[in-house]
Amino acid sequence: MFLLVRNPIEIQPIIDTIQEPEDGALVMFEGVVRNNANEKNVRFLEYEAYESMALKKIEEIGSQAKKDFDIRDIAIVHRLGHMEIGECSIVIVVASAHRGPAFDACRYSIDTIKQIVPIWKKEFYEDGEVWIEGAK
Amino acid sequence: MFLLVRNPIEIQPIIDTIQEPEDGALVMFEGVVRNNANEKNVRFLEYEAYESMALKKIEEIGSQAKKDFDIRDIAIVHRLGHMEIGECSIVIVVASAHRGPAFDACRYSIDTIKQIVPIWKKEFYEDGEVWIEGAK
Amino acid sequence: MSIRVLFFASLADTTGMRETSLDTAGFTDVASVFNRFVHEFPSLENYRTSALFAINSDFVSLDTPVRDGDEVAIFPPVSGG
Amino acid sequence: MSIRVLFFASLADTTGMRETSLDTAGFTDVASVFNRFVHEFPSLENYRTSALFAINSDFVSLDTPVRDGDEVAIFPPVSGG
Repeated sequence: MFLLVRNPIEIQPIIDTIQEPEDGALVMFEGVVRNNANEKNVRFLEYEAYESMALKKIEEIGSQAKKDFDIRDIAIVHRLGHMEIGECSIVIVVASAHRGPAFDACRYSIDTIKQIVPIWKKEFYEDGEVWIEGAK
Repeated sequence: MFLLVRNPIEIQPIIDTIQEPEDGALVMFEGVVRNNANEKNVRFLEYEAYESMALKKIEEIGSQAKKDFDIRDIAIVHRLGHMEIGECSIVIVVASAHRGPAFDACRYSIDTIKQIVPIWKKEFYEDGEVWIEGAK
Repeated sequence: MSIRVLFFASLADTTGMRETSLDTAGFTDVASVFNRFVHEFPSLENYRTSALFAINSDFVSLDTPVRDGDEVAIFPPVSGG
Repeated sequence: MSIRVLFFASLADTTGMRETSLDTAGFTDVASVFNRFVHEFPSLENYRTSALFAINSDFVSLDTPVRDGDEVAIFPPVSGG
């Protein structure tokens, strides 16, 4: 399950979609909009994507995670557009029999997404706005 | 937020309880009841605890995680009693500004819980039942 | 002048009890308490090296002294999470 | 006989466009396409070493050939997640 969406992401429906009876562990990541960055107060964010390539790269990362780690399935949902503080920009859910590979696959996936998926974040402050370039 | 409960655990209310505007990452773990173990079909599980000590140890693990990793908060909720396949026995939610320490703290917490918290799992099969002793 | 003794999981099954009280007299350390129950339930001996022991919710070893009023817990390796 | 060129994020701001078409003639590789826009928007030069390039949704380098019908994307380092 790999999606780009423009509405708020809820984690439980994603879990319900991918969880199977043979799974013993779910490891999940949520990226959420922080109220500060680079020592400035952030008012809100906007995410823009090269959508066709972003979805393709997310699918490739998910497939690679399934190849490299002993997991059963992975879901990655990234939101685009305007997001308020505290809202979720990305959810990753990894399902597997055991927790070790699930942690590793989740970590690999978010790290790689932040490196190669063509999505950009614009931070809006009290006194202006800045495109963020490059991952942290 | 450290709890032992006897009803189904929902992850979103736990997230809502601990998330704050300065958080940029949530890393979460759910342990779920698998339909198989040791090459047998599992029908359901029961978890028993030395409750006062279990809660104390869970609190100690949460405090240690906050000391050892740069996270803002951690919630650990363990369910006790009868659980069906696919139901969640434990939820851990770690909230922090950045994802690295959140992954590390979540992994540390579940690994340590499985080593030292006095809770035991009994697996019920088609042909009998077995107390599981020791962590995997 | 007594101590409370708790058993859990398979050890509650082995002893047929989850909780009991002992008069403190004659018990010096955790081992002396454990031996008292091994005497009554010989198969408990199998757990001597694997069982975990706690006094008042903290892990202890077999040579830890027991004192009047202590809650001594004896249980198998844990399997929660 | 044309290629489509896409810009994103700060590079869409710099060029004032998100998408344009070029006649294929005269463009041999990604660098030749990039240079065409540097000529029109000199500040793009600052992105020569940091910008990422893709053809038809796969990452490529400046010396990758461009072909008729290609979708060439030029964008800054990503910051999603």
